[in-house]
Amino acid sequence: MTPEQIVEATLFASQTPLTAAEIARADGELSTGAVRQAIATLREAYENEGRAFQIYELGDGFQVLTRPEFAPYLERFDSVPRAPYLSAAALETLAIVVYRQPIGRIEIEEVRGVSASSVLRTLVDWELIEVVGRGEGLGRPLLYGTTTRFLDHFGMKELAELPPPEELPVVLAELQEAFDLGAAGETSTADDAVGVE
Amino acid sequence: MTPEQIVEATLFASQTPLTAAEIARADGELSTGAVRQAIATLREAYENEGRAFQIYELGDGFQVLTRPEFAPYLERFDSVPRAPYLSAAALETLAIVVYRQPIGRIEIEEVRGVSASSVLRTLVDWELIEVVGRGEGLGRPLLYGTTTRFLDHFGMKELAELPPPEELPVVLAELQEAFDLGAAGETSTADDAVGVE
Amino acid sequence: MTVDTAAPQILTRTRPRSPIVGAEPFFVELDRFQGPLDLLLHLIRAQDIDIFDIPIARITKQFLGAINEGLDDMQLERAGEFLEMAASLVRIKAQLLLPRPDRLDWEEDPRAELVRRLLEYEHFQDVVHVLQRAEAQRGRHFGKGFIEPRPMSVASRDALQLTLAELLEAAVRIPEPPPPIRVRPPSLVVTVEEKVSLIQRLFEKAKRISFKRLFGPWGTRAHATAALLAVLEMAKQQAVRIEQAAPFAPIWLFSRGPDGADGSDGDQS
Repeated sequence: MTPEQIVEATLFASQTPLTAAEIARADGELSTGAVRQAIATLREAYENEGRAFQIYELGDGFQVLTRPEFAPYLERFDSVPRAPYLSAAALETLAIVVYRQPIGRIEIEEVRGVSASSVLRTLVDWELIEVVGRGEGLGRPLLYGTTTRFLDHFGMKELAELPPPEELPVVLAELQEAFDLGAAGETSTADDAVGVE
Repeated sequence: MTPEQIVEATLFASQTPLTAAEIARADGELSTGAVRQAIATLREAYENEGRAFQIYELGDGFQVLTRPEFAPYLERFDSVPRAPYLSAAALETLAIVVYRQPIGRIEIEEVRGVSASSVLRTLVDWELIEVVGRGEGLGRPLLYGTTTRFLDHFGMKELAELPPPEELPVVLAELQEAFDLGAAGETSTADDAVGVE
Repeated sequence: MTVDTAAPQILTRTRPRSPIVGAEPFFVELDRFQGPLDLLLHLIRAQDIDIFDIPIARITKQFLGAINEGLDDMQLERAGEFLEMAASLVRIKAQLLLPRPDRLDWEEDPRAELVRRLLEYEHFQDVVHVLQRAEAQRGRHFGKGFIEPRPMSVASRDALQLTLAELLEAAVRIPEPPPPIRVRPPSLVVTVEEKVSLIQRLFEKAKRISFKRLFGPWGTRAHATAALLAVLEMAKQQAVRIEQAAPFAPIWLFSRGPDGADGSDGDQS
């Protein structure tokens, strides 16, 4: 048995992403480094042989999934329901949690301008977010953060694949600048400065 | 997309054996003969490339399984599937039918927030629920209720033996306690993860 | 700023789905919006308004018009969210009317906080689009077990593993059936124009009216703010004189006639 074969068998037997450490448990002699090496070799083999599946990295785990171009064929079958596509409200809430985690319900509602309690419950149910702690202050509010399932749902390896957070809440600093420009009689640059559209 | 790739994607995505006719559904142009031909080609390729899995013929169907020689590695994982069990979605739907029967698909979807049609088919197939009538209104929707087989499964004579909804938390706590006493120390982590907030 | 008595031409929901573009009149479908910030941002962006110099009077009028039409069908909680924003808009509008120094720091502009929230909200909309694209891409990959298991004959298969505890566990998580909806129509949003005409009508009957009377029976923040705004507006036009004997004492309004011939100076206590 080569390490590639053992890793392949393990990945094929699993329906969820496995970390390198989990895969290494298949064989006492397998290090996580050897697992990663084997995965790289397998990926290349699948590519060269034109296999209909590939090994993808989701969160800190690996999973064999079909390639996207086969989706039209597989969608003809009755399928086991997976997490549905998220509503606009759910996406909006997730967007805020991702960048401000850990964050409480009240702060989310302040950003969205609408109530968030039922959306938060749904997102927790789907394991896209979880309670990661409790905040200071009245009632010690629950604080939420994203899960590895979140990464899986969006096909990401890590949160760093999202636009960097420092590009988001620069608003205050730029406000003053834009206002100063505006007061000087020129307002057209204001929107550019913030990077709208 | 070659027929081999389409067949491969389909076999990979299924956890149970599929007949050649079922696999052919993936593509309108695929005959059962072409499917069998593709399977033969794939079998040979897997053999030559030393893949850890192979296509096996089980009953009248085909299924991709890891080769038997890898069983010792996979047995190190505790995730070996046992007797069939219901998915979380099916379980949730069953619970709704039990307590709200007779109930239609639309109402179930309103409670769960996601499509219920394939789950309902699974439950009907398991003979846990059945169509018990038709509702008022547009299209006279099918209404579902539990079967005698459902009662059999839990050793009940009638539905009235189920705890009323408001007593559920109490009954659950009692069941959990009895379980903990019975299985002192074993498998407790799995259940903890499911239940307790 | 003058009181514009022309009713804003904002129609909602009765129109085709096309989003609004161009000048008034506006066709806004309230259902399409996630909340008040979404609607507000849409009004601003669709009209190419400089977000750092929002014409509050115009935007407020459009916002009130939009929610006036759509509010009836809305759940109470959602309606409240829109109304709260309406009240803040009216408040900002009132603050802008108060005398202030020529040169302001941005933080002192009554609109600053609103603009900050709008920009923040807009940034998260960008993230939403990123997430949406990622989700769609991920949705095209399938793992093992994607295809629904083939039904087998009941006789041939193993007994189903399902314990009562599992079933009850699932049952306890079913949300309660929603209580029958008792609709209490939200109080109507009132415009400054309506309050001005109310004051004018009251002055036809009496020389002196209590400020409280302008919003008494409704008592909401929106009514109070609209009334305050109307009074400030009329005071500015010298159509009314305001008197208050002491802080927190009742406020009285005196008519100064059409040309402001009442003798006293503009004493805004």
